[in-house]
Amino acid sequence: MSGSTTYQSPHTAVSNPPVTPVAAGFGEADLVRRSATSDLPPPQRQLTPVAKLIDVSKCIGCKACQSACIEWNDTHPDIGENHGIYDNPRDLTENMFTLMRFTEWVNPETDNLEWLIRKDGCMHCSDPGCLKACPAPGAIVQYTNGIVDFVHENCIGCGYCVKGCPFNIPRISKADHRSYKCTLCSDRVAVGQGPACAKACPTQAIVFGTKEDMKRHAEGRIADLKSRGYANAGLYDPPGVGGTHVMYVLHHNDRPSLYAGLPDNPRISPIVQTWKGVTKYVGLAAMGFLAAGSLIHGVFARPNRVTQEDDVHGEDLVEGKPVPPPKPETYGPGSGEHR
Amino acid sequence: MTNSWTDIKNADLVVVMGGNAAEAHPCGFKWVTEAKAHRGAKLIVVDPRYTRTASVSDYYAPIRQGSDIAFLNGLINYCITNDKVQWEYTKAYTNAAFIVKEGFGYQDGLFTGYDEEKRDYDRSTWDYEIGEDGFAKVDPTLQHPRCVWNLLKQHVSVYTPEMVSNICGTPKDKFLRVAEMIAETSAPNKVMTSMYALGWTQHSHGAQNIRAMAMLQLILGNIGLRGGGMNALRGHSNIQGLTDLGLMSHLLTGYLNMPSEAEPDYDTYMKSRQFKPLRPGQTSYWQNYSKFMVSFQKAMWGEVAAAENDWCYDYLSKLDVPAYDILRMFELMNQGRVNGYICQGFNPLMAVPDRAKVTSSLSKLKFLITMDPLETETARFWENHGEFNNVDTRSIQTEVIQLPTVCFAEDEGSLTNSGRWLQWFWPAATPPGEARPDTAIMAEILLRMRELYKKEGGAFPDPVLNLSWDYHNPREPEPEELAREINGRALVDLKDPADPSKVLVPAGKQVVNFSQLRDDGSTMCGCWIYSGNFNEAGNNMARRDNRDPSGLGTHAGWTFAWPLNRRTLYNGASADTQGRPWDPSRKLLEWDGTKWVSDDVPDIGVNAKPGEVQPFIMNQEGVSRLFARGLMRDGPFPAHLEPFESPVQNVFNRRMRGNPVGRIFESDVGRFGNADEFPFFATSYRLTEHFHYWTKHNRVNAALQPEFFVEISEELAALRGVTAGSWVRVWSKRGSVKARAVVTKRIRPLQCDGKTVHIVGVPIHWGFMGAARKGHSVNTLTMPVGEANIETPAVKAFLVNLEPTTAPGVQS
Amino acid sequence: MNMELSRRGLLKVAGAGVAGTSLGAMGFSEAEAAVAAHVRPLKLANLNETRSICTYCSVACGIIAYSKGDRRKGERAELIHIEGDVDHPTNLGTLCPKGAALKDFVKSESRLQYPMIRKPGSDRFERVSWDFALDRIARLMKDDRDANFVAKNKAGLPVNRWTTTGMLAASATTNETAWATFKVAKALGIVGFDNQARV
Amino acid sequence: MVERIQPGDAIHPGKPSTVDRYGPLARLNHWVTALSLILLALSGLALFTPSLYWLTGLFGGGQNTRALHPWIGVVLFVSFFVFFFQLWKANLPQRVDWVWLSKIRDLLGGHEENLPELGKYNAGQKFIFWGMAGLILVLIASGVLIWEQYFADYVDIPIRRIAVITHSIAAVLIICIFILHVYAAIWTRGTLRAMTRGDVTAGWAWRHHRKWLRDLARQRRIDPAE
Repeated sequence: MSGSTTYQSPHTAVSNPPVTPVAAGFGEADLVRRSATSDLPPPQRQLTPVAKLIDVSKCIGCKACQSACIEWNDTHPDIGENHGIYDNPRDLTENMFTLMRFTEWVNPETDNLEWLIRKDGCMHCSDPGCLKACPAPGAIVQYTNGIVDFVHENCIGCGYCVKGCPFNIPRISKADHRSYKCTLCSDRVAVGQGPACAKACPTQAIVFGTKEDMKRHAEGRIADLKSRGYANAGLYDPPGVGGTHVMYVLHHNDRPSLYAGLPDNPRISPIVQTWKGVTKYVGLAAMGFLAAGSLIHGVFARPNRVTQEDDVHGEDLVEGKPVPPPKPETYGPGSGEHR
Repeated sequence: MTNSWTDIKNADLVVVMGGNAAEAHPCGFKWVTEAKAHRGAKLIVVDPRYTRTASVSDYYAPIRQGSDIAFLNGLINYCITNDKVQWEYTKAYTNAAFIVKEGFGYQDGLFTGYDEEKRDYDRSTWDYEIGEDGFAKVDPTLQHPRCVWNLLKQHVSVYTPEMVSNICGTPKDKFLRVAEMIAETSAPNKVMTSMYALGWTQHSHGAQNIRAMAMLQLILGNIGLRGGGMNALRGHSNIQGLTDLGLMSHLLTGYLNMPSEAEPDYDTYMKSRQFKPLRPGQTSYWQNYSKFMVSFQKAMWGEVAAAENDWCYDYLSKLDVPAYDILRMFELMNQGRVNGYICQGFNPLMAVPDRAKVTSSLSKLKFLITMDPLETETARFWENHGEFNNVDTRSIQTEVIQLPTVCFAEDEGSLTNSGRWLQWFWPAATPPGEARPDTAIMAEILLRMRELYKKEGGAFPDPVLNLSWDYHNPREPEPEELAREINGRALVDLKDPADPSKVLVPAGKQVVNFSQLRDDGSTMCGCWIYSGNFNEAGNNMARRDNRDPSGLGTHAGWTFAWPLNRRTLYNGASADTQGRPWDPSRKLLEWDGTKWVSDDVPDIGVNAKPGEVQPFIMNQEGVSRLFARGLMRDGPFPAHLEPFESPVQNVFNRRMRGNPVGRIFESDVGRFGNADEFPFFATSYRLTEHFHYWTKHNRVNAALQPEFFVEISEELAALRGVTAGSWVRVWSKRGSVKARAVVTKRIRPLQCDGKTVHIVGVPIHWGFMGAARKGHSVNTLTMPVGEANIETPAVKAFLVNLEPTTAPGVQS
Repeated sequence: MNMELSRRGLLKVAGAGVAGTSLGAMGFSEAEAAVAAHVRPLKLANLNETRSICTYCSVACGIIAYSKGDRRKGERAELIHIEGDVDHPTNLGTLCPKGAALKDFVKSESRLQYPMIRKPGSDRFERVSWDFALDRIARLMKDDRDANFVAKNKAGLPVNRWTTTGMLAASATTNETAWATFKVAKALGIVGFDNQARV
Repeated sequence: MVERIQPGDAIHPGKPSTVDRYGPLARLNHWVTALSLILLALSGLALFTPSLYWLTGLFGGGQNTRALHPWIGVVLFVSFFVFFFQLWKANLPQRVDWVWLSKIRDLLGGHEENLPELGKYNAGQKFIFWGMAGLILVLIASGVLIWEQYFADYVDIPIRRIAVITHSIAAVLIICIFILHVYAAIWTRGTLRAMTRGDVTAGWAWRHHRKWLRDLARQRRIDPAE
């Protein structure tokens, strides 16, 4: 070790990934949430929460994270077109789990141009809307370390996660109809490695570690930014979703939406909450009540049978024999009119 | 780079000008962000575009491309006027005190001695006054009116903030803010680093751009220190290595020169290379030139090179022009005077300016040989790709032989990085198909030609037949053998001159480094500056001790840096004239009373006394040069010059076009446009997502920036009725391209000399081969002008016009 | 010195800082207890590592190439993945967007595999053998050299210039390749010899 | 004025006499719709609540369920509206429907004789008819908006969220109506044959849709060709 090294930069990686087979450091036993599963056994242990910290002020928008993500996950984004901007691919896709979003903003206070570049991707919410919305048991899981992962074998491609997500992240593949997003490189984290994007990031604008360490690191960064005149610098760890395991250091934390529409106060949409909450229970109750009521009525009340008298009258009417006259009230004035 | 990438973390101020470090060298730029995060360093970016480097800067100032000298001279002027000079450093370590010959002067934008006919200077007055003792005269008080300092002061005095703003288009307040921040580093314990690249080199006055910054760095006392220096961020992975090894028309290895016709024999050649010190007691290391030269000749021709035949000096070509550089070769080719061309990992159809001329030139070749791991446009220059390569295939009579080579992943050897580290790497994969290493191909060509010469005889076969080629497998020399040859070895027992009974190096053993080389034929060495790379201690380029005990980024145990594993050049200047480091917290060298102590290799004799032996040991003066004597073709001081195509005139001489000694060919004179016809000012660059024309072949990088575009300001877009993402046509005197328009706030029109200058940014990358979308190439537009000193094409500033159009292949 | 030797011992030098504490947090130390039901198995298992240097720019980042098959044992080796080398002092394991996608450069569909020749006026390349290509090159070059070599200038002084065939060398090749190339080109008297350093 | 007779409705005297109530097309429509609705309910419920996710097994797994559900919806929509256009006029509300509704207790209590004489449909049936029609419209519209495979690119996520909750609520309601409909058909004995054989007994018609029967009988007398 370099004993007298004067400072330590946060490096995502302290060693190269292993090539000897290593058992994953966490798995099914460490799930704290599992989509569409109510009887999940409580995890036997609590892993220390991890987090990816994206320091927007250090980001140079080079897209190394995108490149590393493509290579690690073996995805194949399309070669698209230029749309008059630097964002490419144009949007997140099932083949592009992370994306640099570029915003040119003239700061009205200084009149200086600021090129705000934000790495978009799954935020790994503590209260994940995708997981809440997901109808397929085990298609979305959350580990006690905070990673929200998609288990593609269980995914049915319904797109509910898309509606559940407050950040517009999951994308459904048109090819295999499964939902894709950043996994926080759970396979790497499970063997003690940081995510591919964080490892690649040339300026270490993306760092990865325990959430606590990342928050501490962010404090230092925020202090540096404040000393450079960014009075509103701060950490984006939105409480509306219970905090996130991907956090940003923003120069303008008072206005997250400057950064290509990062939600100011993200939370799971009340509509989604209602849909997955009240609607489900009331709906089930209503259907159940009605079904049960019918059953009970069917058992206890007499069925509505055609009586012999009815048969006689019916036959009589058919044969043109006299039958009881129409009840008077049936033919009220205008009652036969359609409109 | 004078310093290493890791050393940048020691800077207090980083100036990125003439480059775009974050985009072109992201992982090196990491050390800028480290300096910012841990030292509180500031980053200044001066660029025509608000680049991705600018996006993380503390201060950004716009500048018109090609006007950097005015800006830099303005900074020097500011520092002098405001007494922001590191005086002790300037007085001791620069030639400020040297007295210049009578007769030297500067007027109307020209130095003394200009000959308009020859487009050249008579540089005889650009030198020091030499005293009777044979040494240059100096005035340490700096009072002499013709001492360098006073001449410099006078030379830069016209570059007032107003003048800078007028020439460069930089708002005066922004220039002043930059000047103020930079001037702060004149404090002995404040260090600034300059990071530059092709934004400075690719101008007809490229070398002077760099000189201007180097001079500023010298008067601020920032050269030789940790966190300082002049850091050229070089392009390709081994462009430094190929330059060091002299794979250029005018070079031999280790910056030995190719002889010229004026040097028909070895004695004449050596006579102008004595490098006698210009001040008493100075090192003037080039005095060892003959040792390196003879050892080089021995490496080339082995036993055949002997004292009797002047070490085979005759075998070397003698140049009749400064260089048969790439532009000259294409000019000759276009004149029908070149028959064959070999492109090894080079794609001139995309890379050399004035594509129409390049295509015409290649079409006149009898044969073209390409060696490349990938398809190149050059190898298929004859193939019609519609408007992306509209040629008449049948009429092209060039025979093309395309050879598949290995790429890095299948190869082994060393690469020299920008910080001069020679790093060894190993092969990881099996080459595809029948791809072969370049070494095997070069060996096969040599051996087969040799066979033919042996059989048939022919033109002067001696250098070919006698070329030293005693490799284990001559058909495919091994990387380690070649590396050992570069390091050099003793050909006989090398005895200690002080004690002849002592053998320093037994015959056949590797020399430790170039200090053991001799000019009596007893040693051989392929490239003296690399010597030490592979000695008896083994392959030092493969060392992997990444410890850094000082914590200051020296990493002396990691691979090998030339020369002698030295990590910071001129590090003798990191201490004051008493040998005390300027900043003890960033100590690099320190004099302990008898010797220099450092975790780096001192760039000065280890027992050379501070104050007596000056640290710029490669210079005859022992000090650095604010005044370059006659060593630069275009002036001993940098002076503002306009590009050959410019929207404005040179304010110092409105008659003057471009660099008065910049190289243009007669046949190209008609290929320049003027601002009436081409009102907009374009510049070319590369995007961070791409690497030149290679990553076209990579699906990932192609997806990250898929399509050719140009960048223009919102104002220019409004002026021409262009919307973001629409197609525009951009054309210069030399050709026309179609591109998507990126309309951005990051480019703004500049006010220069009373005119509004609209800037058009044109990135390189696209062509007609590979995975990326087909696209037009920038070199369709650029000018075939060579830099005055080194003939680098001036492709960073040229005039264009622009209008909305339809997509390629769609008729408007 | 080989890479096996050189990569041992000095492995964990750079930055233990934040990530050091994170390692345990990931549950790494309890690996044996866990069941990997969901997490994708690491794709690098059982591959061979080779230390290399990025081929793109002059920062010269350290990389590790992961391949199936071991070239050192004479096996066929297929590149599977490339990642930054954490032990490298410059890049500390990071890579830029080009470097991070190096694998798809090496495995590009437009990698050349066979020598090809395009005859004058032809609209296509035709595959030829190495022997044919190299003999043809030697013939073309020797004929041109013999016809146009300038042995002496007008003054009768030896100048030994071959100006009618030029060469551009590749500044992404190794120093060793460059040295071999240099020797051949300069010995032949090719003066129109340049590399990307010029541009 | 006499209510217009639905085409195809006719009396067949016999032992017992029967009355044609639904032609083959209507019955086909009904059963296609019914089957679709059942499948939709099963597949929809599977995705509505995890406790019923096992129902995806009926469709060959979650992926198939997700893929089939919207297509079944399209089948239902088309089928139902072919049905709809055959029946909508007979289902227009009338004042008597309110009277019928106000005496619904008598119906459930087995005192149908206290209720007014009705045409082809009673208010309950009409409610089911219009309820189904309306909800199917809502379901198809909201369903298209959340049909990930084809329409995701054209619909903003906030709209999709509204669509998905609307779809859920509408689905709950339609299932409730469906239960009512099925139960009513079973509880009211003799009804099912209307949708199987297509006819009912004259007695059934007399009991439940006496006006309808009277109208048919009157029609028959006017038109002796039958």
